[in-house]
Amino acid sequence: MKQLNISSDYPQQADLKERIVNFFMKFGTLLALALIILIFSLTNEQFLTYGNITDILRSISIVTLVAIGVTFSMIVGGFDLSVGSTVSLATVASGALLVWYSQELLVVLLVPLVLGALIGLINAFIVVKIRIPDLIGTLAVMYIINGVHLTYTKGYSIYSNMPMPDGSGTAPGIFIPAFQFIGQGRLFNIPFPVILMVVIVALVHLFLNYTRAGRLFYMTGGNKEAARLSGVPVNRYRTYAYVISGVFAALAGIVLAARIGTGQVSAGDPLLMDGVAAALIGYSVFGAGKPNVIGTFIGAIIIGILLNGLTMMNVPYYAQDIIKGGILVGALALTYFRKKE
Amino acid sequence: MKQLNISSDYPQQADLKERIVNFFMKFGTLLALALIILIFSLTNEQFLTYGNITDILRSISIVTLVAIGVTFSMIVGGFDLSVGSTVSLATVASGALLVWYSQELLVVLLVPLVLGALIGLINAFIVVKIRIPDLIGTLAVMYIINGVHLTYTKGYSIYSNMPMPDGSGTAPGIFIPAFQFIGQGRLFNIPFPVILMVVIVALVHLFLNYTRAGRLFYMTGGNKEAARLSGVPVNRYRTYAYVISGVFAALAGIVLAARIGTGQVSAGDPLLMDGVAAALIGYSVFGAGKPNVIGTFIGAIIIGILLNGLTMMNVPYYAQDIIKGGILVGALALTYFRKKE
Amino acid sequence: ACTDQQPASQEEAPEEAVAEESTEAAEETEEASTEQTSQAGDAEIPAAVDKPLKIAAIMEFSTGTFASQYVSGLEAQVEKFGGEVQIYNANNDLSQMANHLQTAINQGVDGILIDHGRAEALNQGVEEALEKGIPVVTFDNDITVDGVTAISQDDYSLAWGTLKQMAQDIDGEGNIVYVWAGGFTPLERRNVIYEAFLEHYPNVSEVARFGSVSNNTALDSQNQMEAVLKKYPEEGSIDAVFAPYDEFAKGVTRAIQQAGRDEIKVYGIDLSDEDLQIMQEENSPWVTTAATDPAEVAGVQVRFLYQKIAGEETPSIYALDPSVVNVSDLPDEPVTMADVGQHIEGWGSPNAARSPWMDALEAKNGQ
Amino acid sequence: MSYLQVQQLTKSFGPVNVLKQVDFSVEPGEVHALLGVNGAGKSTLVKILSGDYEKDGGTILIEGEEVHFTSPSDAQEKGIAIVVQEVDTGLIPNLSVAENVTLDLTVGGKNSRPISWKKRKLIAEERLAKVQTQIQLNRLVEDCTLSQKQMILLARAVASDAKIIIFDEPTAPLSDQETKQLFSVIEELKAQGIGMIYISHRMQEIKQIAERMTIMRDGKAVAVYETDSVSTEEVVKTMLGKQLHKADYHHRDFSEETVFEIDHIAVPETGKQISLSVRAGEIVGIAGLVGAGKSETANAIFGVTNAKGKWLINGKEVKVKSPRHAVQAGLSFIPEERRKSGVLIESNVQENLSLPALKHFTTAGFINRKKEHQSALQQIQELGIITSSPKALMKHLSGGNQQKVSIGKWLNHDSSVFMFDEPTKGIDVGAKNDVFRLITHLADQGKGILYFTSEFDELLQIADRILVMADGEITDEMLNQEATEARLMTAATGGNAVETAEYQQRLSAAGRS
Ligand SMILES: Nc1ncnc2c1ncn2[C@@H]1O[C@H](COP(=O)(O)OP(=O)(O)OP(=O)(O)O)[C@@H](O)[C@H]1O
Ligand SMILES: Nc1ncnc2c1ncn2[C@@H]1O[C@H](COP(=O)(O)OP(=O)(O)OP(=O)(O)O)[C@@H](O)[C@H]1O
Ligand SMILES: [Mg+2]
Ligand SMILES: [Mg+2]
Repeated sequence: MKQLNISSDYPQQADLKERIVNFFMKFGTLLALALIILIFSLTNEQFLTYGNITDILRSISIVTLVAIGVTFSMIVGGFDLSVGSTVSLATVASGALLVWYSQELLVVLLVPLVLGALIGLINAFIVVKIRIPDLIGTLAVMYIINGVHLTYTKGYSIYSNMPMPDGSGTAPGIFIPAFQFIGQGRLFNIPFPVILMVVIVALVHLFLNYTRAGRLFYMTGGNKEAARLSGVPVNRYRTYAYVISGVFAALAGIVLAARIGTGQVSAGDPLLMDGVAAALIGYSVFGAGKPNVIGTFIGAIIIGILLNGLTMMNVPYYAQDIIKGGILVGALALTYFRKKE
Repeated sequence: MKQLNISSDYPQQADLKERIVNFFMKFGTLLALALIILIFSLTNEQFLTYGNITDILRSISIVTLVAIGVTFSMIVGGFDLSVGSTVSLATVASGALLVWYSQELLVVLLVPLVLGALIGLINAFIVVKIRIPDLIGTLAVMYIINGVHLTYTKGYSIYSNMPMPDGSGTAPGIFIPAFQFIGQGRLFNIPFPVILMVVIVALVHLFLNYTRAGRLFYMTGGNKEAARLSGVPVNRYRTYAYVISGVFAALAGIVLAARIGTGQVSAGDPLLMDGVAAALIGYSVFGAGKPNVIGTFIGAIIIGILLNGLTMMNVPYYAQDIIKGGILVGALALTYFRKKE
Repeated sequence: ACTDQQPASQEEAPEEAVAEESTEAAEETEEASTEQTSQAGDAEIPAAVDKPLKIAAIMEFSTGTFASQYVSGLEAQVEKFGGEVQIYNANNDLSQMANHLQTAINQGVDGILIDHGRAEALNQGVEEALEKGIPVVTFDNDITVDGVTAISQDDYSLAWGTLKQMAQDIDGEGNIVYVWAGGFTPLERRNVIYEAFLEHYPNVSEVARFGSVSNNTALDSQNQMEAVLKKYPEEGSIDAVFAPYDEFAKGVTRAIQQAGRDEIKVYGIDLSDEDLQIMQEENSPWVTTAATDPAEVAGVQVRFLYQKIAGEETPSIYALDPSVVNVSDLPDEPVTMADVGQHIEGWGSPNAARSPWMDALEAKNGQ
Repeated sequence: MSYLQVQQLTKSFGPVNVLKQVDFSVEPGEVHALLGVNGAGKSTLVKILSGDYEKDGGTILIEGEEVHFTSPSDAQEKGIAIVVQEVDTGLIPNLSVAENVTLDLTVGGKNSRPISWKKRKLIAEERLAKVQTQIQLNRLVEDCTLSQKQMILLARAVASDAKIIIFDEPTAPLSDQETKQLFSVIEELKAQGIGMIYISHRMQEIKQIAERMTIMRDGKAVAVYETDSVSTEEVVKTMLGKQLHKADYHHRDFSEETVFEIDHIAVPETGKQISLSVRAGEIVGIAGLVGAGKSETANAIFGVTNAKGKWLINGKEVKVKSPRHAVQAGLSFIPEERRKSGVLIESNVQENLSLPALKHFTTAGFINRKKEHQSALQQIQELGIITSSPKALMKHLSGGNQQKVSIGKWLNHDSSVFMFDEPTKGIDVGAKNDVFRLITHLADQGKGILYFTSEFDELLQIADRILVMADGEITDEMLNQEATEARLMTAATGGNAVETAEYQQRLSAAGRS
């Protein structure tokens, strides 16, 4: 058969300007990150020490887990606002299991994860089955989960040997060391949550890019209708995504509980915004233009580094917000400006 | 020109089941509202008193103003996460003008509104011009504005006769009664903020549905590209939407300051979620399926009534969240379920 | 002054309600303050503090008037000593607080102040700090690592002080409204006393309870109080409101004022300049509050830290005495935090934890 | 026995009966054309066959056995593949070409197995080669041209080992050459014994490749013909239910004054400059193969992309920095991709029709809704738009009817120049005739018309003057009388500026009547 080229490949050599623009689109975010690191390490000699770097990584481990969940929901074209409350619930649940019911490690890990999966199913039911738009459906679930976990603890945080809220004396259990290890321990002098995070990021990256299921997630989000017509069970994959989102949020909650040694009510609330921000910054990394886990990880690193470095530079926390916002805009401007003329 | 008519009129009568479904799609949310009101008025005889109704309306007036702004940004297919911080900034700005600089009413009203418009312009610049996606662009602006207003007040709230943060004695000004009237006053025995809200809702409704500009807002959101090719200056309308959103948030901030008599830092933060929730509930009112101001108003009423009624029933605030979330899902399920087969 | 009042309030508090640590605290306080409140003199300035020190203050949150005044108290005292204080605000995020503590240690600061937070989250960091020779003084949390000085404003006494006043005013019986939200250590502690109070006064009954903590706590409380007032429209159906956090009290007070229900009295906890103004308004329903001076707390905390750096002995526990401020004790003209002490006996303890060399140090740096 | 047989198929959307007891069949190795005016129900029928919609009643038999499809994968399993009409509904825009071409490998079914990225690319390349196409495999589909997208869909269908392949207007976005490629692919498939359903509004194509045709009208299959035994006129008459009076080109008079002129407009995407002029009442056709840069040029002229140069309307220079300027200056534009840029799919018909001229329905800022409604009703009548009411949402209209709205919306606006980019794409012969009449009518009113198309026969039918474009530049110019398809094709494929100069000489030598 004669080959006839209708695609007319564009001239491979774009002109210089084009290439610069392309370069910034791909590497703008990373460049911004490099610049931030440079500035901080110049202004503060403590910044690039091993201790501080592992601290930064440890500090972002929880947000990264949340953000990975958010990334999944975004990949299938959805959005999960309930992750923050799921973190809170998981934190409180593991606290309660340890302190109120003196349960074993396995139970303390499993129950919150199952709860996270359940919340994911509820979200999926509401968004996929009842077809309530994702933003509002998961917002409603957020309210509900927040209410449930506060009602369960009557608004108290849960800590070792606390007086029981119903006045029946002191709680029998404590935060056992094996559990605290998850948040505070070290392996080979690396904080355990950092190891956990890196392993999970790597696995999720492999999963999303090199497995069939991973690609189906992307297909579902890219064009639900086309994916459906190609035989992808899109609703099933959307359901999976919400369940995965819930499970990651629960995992984040467990790490959080282990890190602070408390079943702190409402502890997950602040994680929502940062998780979403990390996932969104991730869009721009390597010019991906779509949610991706490596990008999300880098997004979390940017947020973490900013917080750490600016605190070290003694910038008041509210002024930090200005810089955080400014850098967000700056990094993204590099990426998005001139994207489509 | 010859007339060529091959259209055949389809039978207009749908069958009964169809009509019931349609009915719920249109009136599900209102039905839920009616049900809530019924339950509250049965369980509490004080609920349907004139005093309580005006109280509820007054309590939602601020959220409604914010939600109207959010509605505008949604109409043009965008999203404005910075409204909460704009409320805070406006609140603090009017407080500072009154207390620190003893300014006149006009100045105290104008400056925050101009600030709100400016923030809108910044948002528009970032989202429309630099083309950063709205969620993340306005998120960045949210951070920045939060930082700015906290830096400005050094984290202090502003109140009459406060000691100046820089230690230079007592602040000269107070919250003048004319200003407080905006939040606390009454006209014809109706709270002033309620009058303000109702008038604005009515005007915005007229504007959006009966004027050319209003239509163009909707067209811009419907399909940016097609609207642009029809000669609609879509970027200008998107800019307008963000500016309007900023101005409404600033107005909400003014009413908030007048209501609490304090330039409370970060006071606007909690309004974001409720404002967005109100606007989203609004989608379902009358089966509109798109952002609309009457729907938004009803959304705000539902949220306000729940808070009031449940507090009266002495339901703890966290359990209120469960009910709030549940009712959200319920009302919306009526609307969205079976929407598309 | 503080040594007189503390045991008094301890005695009256119902036994089962007062956690043991509080009693212990009171006892140690007695020793500590007598020991530390020595006379000012031109003692020699220890070399360890005779240079600009870098102090880190790790705070769980820094919004609200209490926190703001606490921060300015910290800054003022450290500045007087010629040091520099860096505020690490965790914005109510405990894990962030732990991170901040770590960052401060990495920074190699000379001393660390911790405000609120929880032991489980911070113990690890505190231990690491001590290992590295960085002294730590905590305020209002449950950290009990050896070598740390823990000061507290004694939430139990605060709650009991204002509740006792309420009990007297309503004569031990009546309907009250309770504003409360969990999740915050101080509020949880105050609640312990409140539960005990209800048991102690069976004729006092709680008719409504609400509350939530957000960045807009006062307005939320105001709206919710309005609903409660609508539910109980008859005069006399509510006697008092217990609002154990000044943001609650502010909102409730405004709701009552605007509804014209001045017969309902508000009993609060915490005090700030703004609170003082509200309380001093004519016919303000907010009649009583129990509080310590946040700036004072900060001062004591900083001085303990400097003592530690100077190598002096410091107690492991020190509780500041709260005072009960009744509006009736205040004069008619507006009072500010600075001069509450002139009208309320026992307000503030400017000489707590003051070493002889401190005056010299302050004088030197004040030029 | 037929491989695929459809009996008494019915389908309705709410109150609208779209299919009314349709009978239909396909033999192995046969191309069976499906014809009908816009909205006749063709797409609906094939969507049911491909498992997209579920039927309301009737039976579908494959090799004599009844089948029930509840999802697209059911249909795929039974060997039915489809190349959908709206290409964007078949592709995942944010994934690469390679991945889109090999979608079935990912999705599962019998071909499913884990494959490496390298292998995937190899397979994708092979598959594209089968339909005689090459596209950069790493490019995101959202950056591809319409014809590339179409070829990707085609490659996928061909690779699917299906027994029946459905083509829903496959050639609408293709050039003649690509159409030829497609046909050779189809011939090959025929030889393999694969049955095909072919929907198109182009009679010549159908004559060329189809063995049989079924004609649909108003949801019913009204006739089945052997292609060889029926005349085009007969087919058109059956389709429309009446005789069509097709207008041949007849010489038109128009004034000498130039209504619109562009001078050296630099088109950003093509990097070329364009100059041309249109006289009042003149229909100027711009012919070019797909990919010649017509759409880019049209977009540049209308200010969609920021092109630089000089625009003159009625001799006066105007600034066209955005479509809004263009509209204000008196230009109207019917873009090529109607769903994307022609109409607002989620809005209703009436709102679409009134949009560009909303000012005419506005007094003191307020819209006169009654007037708007009246005008919409009238236009629906005049243009023969099939819709349940002016308040019906655009997305519920068939493709051709959407196109009519896309044109109709400009008729309220008092423009002096109308630009059409492939306006007949996907519309039926009747509607096409209407569109031509409309265009001629506009020209007769003294409007200047610019008509961009790759359908050369259309230009021969209506254009007074034809410019040929190749590679972003105008390579030839001729009056209608001088034009032949052959000459157009020469200019469009190999033509260059020299030829144009030659042509100019020849023209002047001939004295240019
Ligand atoms: N989802 C839907 N809801 C309501 N009506 C629909 C829907 N889909 C199609 N229709 C209607 O069904 C009729 C047939 O549409 P269909 O797309 O099958 O036509 P077609 O023959 O393919 O036309 P064209 O040649 O324009 O593509 C049209 O009147 C259309 O408005
Ligand atoms: N997204 C793109 N980026 C870069 N170049 C493009 C892009 N799309 C198209 N082109 C190139 O621009 C030129 C014109 O493309 P296009 O197919 O739109 O032309 P056309 O003449 O309008 O054809 P059609 O008949 O499809 O409308 C071609 O060289 C094409 O390869
Ligand atoms: Mg069709
Ligand atoms: Mg084109």
